Amino acid sequence: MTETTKTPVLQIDNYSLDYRTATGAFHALRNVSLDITPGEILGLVGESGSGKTSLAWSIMRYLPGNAREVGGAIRLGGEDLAKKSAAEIGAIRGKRISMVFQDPSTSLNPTLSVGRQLSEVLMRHRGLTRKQAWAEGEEMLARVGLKTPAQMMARMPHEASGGEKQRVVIATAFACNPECIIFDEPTTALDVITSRQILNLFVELQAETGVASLYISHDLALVSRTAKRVAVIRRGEVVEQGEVSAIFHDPQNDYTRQLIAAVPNPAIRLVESRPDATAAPLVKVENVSVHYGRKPFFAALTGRAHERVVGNRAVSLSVQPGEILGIVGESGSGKSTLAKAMTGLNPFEGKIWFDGKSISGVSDMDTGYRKDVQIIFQHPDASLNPRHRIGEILSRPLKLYGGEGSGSQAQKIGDLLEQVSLPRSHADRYPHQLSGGEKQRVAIARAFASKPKLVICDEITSALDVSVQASIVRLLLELQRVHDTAYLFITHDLNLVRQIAHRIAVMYHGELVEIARAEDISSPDRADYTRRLIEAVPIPAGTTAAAN
Amino acid sequence: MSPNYILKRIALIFYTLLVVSLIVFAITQILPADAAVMMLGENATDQALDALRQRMGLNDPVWMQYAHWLIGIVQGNFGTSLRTGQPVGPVMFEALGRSLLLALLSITFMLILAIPLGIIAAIRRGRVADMLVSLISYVGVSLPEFVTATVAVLLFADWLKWLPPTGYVPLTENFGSAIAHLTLPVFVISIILIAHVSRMVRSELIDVLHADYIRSARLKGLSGSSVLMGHALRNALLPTITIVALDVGYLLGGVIVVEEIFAIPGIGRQLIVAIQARDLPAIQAGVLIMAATYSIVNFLADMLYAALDKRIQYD
Amino acid sequence: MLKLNRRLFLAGTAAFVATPAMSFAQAAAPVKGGTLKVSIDQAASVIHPLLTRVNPEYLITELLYSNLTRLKVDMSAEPDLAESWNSNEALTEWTFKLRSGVKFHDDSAFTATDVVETFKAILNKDNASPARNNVGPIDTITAADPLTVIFKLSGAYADFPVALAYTTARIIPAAVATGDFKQLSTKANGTGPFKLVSYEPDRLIVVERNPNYYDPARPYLDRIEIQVFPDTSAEGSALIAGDIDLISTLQPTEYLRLDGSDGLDLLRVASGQFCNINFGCDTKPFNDVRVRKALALAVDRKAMVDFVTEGFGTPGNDTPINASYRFAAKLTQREANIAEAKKLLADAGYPNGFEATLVASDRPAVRTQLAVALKDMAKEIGVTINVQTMPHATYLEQVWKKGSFYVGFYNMQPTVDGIFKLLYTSDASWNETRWNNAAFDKLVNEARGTKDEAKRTALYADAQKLMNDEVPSIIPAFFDVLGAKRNWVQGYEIHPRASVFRLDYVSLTAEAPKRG
Amino acid sequence: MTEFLKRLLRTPQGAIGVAIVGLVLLVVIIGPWVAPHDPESLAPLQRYKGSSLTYLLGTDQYGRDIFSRLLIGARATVIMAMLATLAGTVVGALIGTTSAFLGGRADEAIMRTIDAVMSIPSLLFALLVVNLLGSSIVNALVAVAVAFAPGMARITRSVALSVRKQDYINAAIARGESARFVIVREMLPNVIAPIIVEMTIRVSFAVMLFATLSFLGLGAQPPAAEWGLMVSEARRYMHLSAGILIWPSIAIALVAIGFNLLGDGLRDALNPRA
Repeated sequence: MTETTKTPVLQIDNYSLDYRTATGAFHALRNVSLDITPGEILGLVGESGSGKTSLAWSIMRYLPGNAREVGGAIRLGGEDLAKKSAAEIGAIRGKRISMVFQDPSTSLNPTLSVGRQLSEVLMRHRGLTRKQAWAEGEEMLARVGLKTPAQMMARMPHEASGGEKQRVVIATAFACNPECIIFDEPTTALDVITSRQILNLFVELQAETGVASLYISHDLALVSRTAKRVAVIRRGEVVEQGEVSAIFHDPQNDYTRQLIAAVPNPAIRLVESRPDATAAPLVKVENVSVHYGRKPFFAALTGRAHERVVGNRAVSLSVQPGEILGIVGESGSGKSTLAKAMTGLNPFEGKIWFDGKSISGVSDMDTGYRKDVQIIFQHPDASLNPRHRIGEILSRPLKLYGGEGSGSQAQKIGDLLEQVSLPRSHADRYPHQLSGGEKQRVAIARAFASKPKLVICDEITSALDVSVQASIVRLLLELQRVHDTAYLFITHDLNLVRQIAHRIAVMYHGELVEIARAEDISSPDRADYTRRLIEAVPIPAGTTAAAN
Repeated sequence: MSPNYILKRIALIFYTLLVVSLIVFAITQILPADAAVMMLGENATDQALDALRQRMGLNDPVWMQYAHWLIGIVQGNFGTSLRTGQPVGPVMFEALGRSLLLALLSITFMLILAIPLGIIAAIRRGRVADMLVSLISYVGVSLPEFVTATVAVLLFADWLKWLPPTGYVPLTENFGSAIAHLTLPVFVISIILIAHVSRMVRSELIDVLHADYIRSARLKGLSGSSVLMGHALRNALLPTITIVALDVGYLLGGVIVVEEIFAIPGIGRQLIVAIQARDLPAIQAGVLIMAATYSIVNFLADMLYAALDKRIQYD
Repeated sequence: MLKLNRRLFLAGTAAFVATPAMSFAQAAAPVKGGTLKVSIDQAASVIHPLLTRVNPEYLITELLYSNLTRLKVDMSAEPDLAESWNSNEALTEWTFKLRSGVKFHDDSAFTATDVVETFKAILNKDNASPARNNVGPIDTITAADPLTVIFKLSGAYADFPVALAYTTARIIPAAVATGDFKQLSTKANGTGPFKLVSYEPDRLIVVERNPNYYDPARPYLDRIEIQVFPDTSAEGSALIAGDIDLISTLQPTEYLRLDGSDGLDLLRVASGQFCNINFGCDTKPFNDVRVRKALALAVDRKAMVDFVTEGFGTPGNDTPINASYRFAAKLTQREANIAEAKKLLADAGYPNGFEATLVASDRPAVRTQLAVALKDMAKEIGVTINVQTMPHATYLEQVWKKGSFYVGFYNMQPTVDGIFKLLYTSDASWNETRWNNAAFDKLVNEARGTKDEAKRTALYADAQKLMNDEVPSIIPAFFDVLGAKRNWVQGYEIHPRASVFRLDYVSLTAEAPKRG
Repeated sequence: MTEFLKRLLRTPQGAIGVAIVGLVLLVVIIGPWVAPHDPESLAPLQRYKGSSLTYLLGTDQYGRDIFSRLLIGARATVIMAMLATLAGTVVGALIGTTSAFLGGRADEAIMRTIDAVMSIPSLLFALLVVNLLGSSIVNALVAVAVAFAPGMARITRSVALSVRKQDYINAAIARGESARFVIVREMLPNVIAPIIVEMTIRVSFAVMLFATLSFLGLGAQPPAAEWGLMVSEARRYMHLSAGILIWPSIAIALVAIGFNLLGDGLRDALNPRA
């Protein structure tokens, strides 16, 4: 604990923040105390609504009109920021304390060139002329690892990739050698491999400049790999803070424990069953290709050739009865496209064999197929019709496929709800009266109403908080054990899929890279892309990457 | 913005005109008026009418009349007015010129007022200034032109005697007098547009001010005014190009009433006169020219927008 | 003969009510020069002198062309291109001596041939000139010599010289009459006091002085600009502002508004201009005279004068003739009598009244006002009237002369014969009512060929009495003709005919604004 | 529903809008019973009177009570505007949903045609239609409806398309629901809300369009107490008594403002983001 002897750069002292709402005061932050010393990285971990972003805004003095600071102080280099005038804050922001945001595609002004946005901070805080700032900006871009800084300066944000943009944002944050930088989920909007690179860049620059960093994230695994010290925040209160290793190995607080337990850890398998590899496959996908779009009007007129967007290219795979097949890949890799093709939401070329029947188009998907193949979507908000009650939503599959057994409709709906650990009374509620996790449970109940043989889970946990995600995954596995349902589990979360899948299919740019058994996925024999993917994924601290 | 897109847009203009020509031709076909009777008047004998019908091709099948009419237009011949016996095209285009002058002045005047109002309302959101602008715009969009026109004439011409009540003086004849005559019409047309556009500017600017990149700019330490001028305004005002272009359709409608009241011989008044007199060739030409104007203005606005906003990638 | 004719017409002008504001004697000698700005209330769509239809168009062709005769304010004919005229005793052959040395605007000489060909064109059915039915029963027309024309009529016609002043009987060059007749739709070539400078039908028509006009004294003005004002209140405002000098036709409401404004002269003359409610006398229920009479008895004529003329008018007595005409008969004024009307309706088989749709075009607005007022008055006798308005053009197309219950609006005609033959005889140009009363026809035909003043008066009195009894149309009110001018305009007399303007007599005083 | 109403009333637009529209609808319902005078009976001696206890807002050119005429005319004006908007919306919604449902080339063809139709200013379009059918209040209604339909078709289509992209629609399709069920039960309830907002705002345009048509002599027929017609008739008498013109003008503006505010309030209430 040598750092404590240093004077903290940023000192948050018993700080409380309220938001005034129509229904009374909402306590966003309660008696938060945090210190960050020079050169230190403090990780701040919390689920959505925990107040972690509110804290960032408080530090940056960027609070909405209904915010009330009800106690405590935030000090930068010993100066109370709350006592600064607006002009003084303007001089501090970007110069002494700066910030890196979650989504680089929205944090850059789309109509101004990258160079203009980088150089304006240099002109503002370091008094450089436009020309000097531009030259300096180029250097900064080179420093954050951009290959062609001069060209990059002249580009508009939409002409740069997500990773490049985030590098620009980071360059801007480091531009004036600030004392403190706040990183607010800087990699969440990026692909796995890109975010790994950004993370590496951050670590590198941080070591180089010794800037005090507050690293905000929902991802405990990520924080554990980056920060020295970590604080866990819940409902506006810091429930626990300390050294990463201490927190991970010996969490004192229940919530922390729960959070750590919920983090997917590839070392811990959650599924013991083994599907019968010799049985006839339940579903076989043969050379399925999906193209988006059609010839545009004018091209059709002129007869010009037109390149159609490819969603999938000749994907072939099979799922055994009762098997959990994980499909991983970056966004745009074609995972969801496949799911949509299999449920008749996208037209496709090629063939799907299900239970021995051949299906070559939507018209072949009869009620029997519909009943046997169910899909659950990513956002429960979007997949439940906001104007239907839960009971009504659950009654549809019963009506369509004729629920088994006796008992009234209401009874069956109650059973379905109980099956997913929801009270029977929820049948009378509307979706917006339910929490995110509850809604996803309803969606699961709807999928299982028809006792399907295959359930396609399309990123069903990625919109949820870690702890909720864990409980949903538990529910799914429980249902799988009971009904011996096969899953096509689509996700970008490699750690999670390694915990639950029997086999994992890796997709990249619409093509199937390879399929491997879950335990073999980290083997060095894997395809190049698979290996890069595995390497890029942070593994929670205290566990080894090659757990098996 | 690919050449393909531009070509597609131009093709769409022609499609638009084709559709409009069909609609207007259909309407004028059904209109209970006989072009020959219109031309010869009520004292014509049946023989004279029949001879004229023959000569005008009114006894031909409908599709043939349509084809002849369309071919004529392609050759720049919009037909002859049943009312005055003059060729319709030149009259309509001359009238269009006057209307466009009126429209252009109105848009300029409107922008000069609407943009600052919208900006003030947005940055003083929820304050008195915002409410005042809101109030003005709610009242503004709720007053039909003929009411504002009547009141404006009563107030500025009859009572205060600041401005001439109505009439039209060509710019080339007497510039000062021309502007004086145009002031009230421009004012009346602008009111609804000001109300509409200032609301649009306000909501666009509020949206932009809530955008992440504005927050980024503020958190880079930039002052409120430089964020507004350097980052927000440009992005908020770009969409108003399209809004203003869409408003041109409304403007052309408003011009009809305003021109009628202020006796401005623009295309709107020509159309009213033509409609009331059932002057079919004039109706056809007028509607077609109005639709073409609207399409071309929107095309130009899209091009301008695309040129100014590098983000837009049309395919 | 000329003298006799003139006296004959002057004798009947006692009924003419002089404009109080006007006093010709006080006016200073007219000064030459200046530009007059005149407003008209609707577009001058047609400027072909033989095809014009509405007052604003008459105003323009009157400036550009000449007739053989001209209609004075007292409704008598005065020489125009004809210097003098006489007729045979039977009133069937008329000889006109033409003015010599007159030139058309294109410098070609005016001769008897032009007159002959003009009238042939007017009488040619294919040309569809409204004048064809209004210039009298012309049988043949010949040029005796270059300056003499002889008209042979198919029947005796005492009012022939007045008829020749008709608004669409302007003289055009023979070459046009026999050649490209339509060419005058967009240009002008007449012998009138002014020449056409520019013509925009919906905005502005400009004429300038014709230096070769046959009267070296006139016109006084260098230039006249005729501006179109579709909106009457804007027209009034423009006069107040001094943007225009003269309103050719003024609405009563605008008269009230302008009255008392500085620098304006309000002009008013009693006239035979009227609105009527036409019955299709061949259509149920209006084929029953009791029904027509019942409706006529429902009308409160004093209230009607108030509603539709704002007091600028006189009650009508269901004949188109009022005191402004010579030969107006003194009939008992019909008053509202609800009980009598109900009784007539019951007799006719409508004890509970009936329902009918009354069509009124939107121009001029008094038609609608009249319809609305009648609707309310007819309620009293149990008749339900639905008012339907429509654009004037549609009305002309669909209802006029065809409908059986609609509101008409007519200018005063120069003579009693003119109005009867225009609207009410079986052979009327516009036989709207299909009254087709043989007795009435006989009276009118006899009167037009009668030289004897007393006998003619008696014949016309009988005709009016007959009409008052049979009510082919309700004529509830007559309008005064109204106008307004800046007081720097002098020499303008408002004409009860409403379609005659005589702007060549107008001049501007020194106070008039100088206009380039 | 009560929660929704609360949200609606919380915004100033919503509260004022509800108040004005409520008042107007009240007048629509009870107007004829509370009108102190016969709106159509002429009174030669009572013309151009100013405000008094007998004639609250004065009398018009025929001596009719303006206040009574406004009360009775509310039906003609507001109901007609609402009906026209409703008719235009229904037609537009049918076209829009059909287009969104058909998709592909048919959708493109329909939408391009709609765009083309929209290049004719709606006032002009309405003028042409009324002229074609003849001027009457029913025909004006048809004209306004026809003029509104293309715009509503576009809006419906865009709303329908965004709803169509929602996963609950995908879920229904993947479940094998019939097209009819998807459209009627799943899509329609979600499409209706934004359309009601748009409709509400358009009622104010309809009121103004009606007034303008009447001003040009193509709307309601005299002696109807339709407000637009009242203004248009009053124009010639405004120099004799300004009230004849001003009161119906205010009535039109008030209704237009009311529906505008209500529409904005509804939009805010339906959209929690704002």
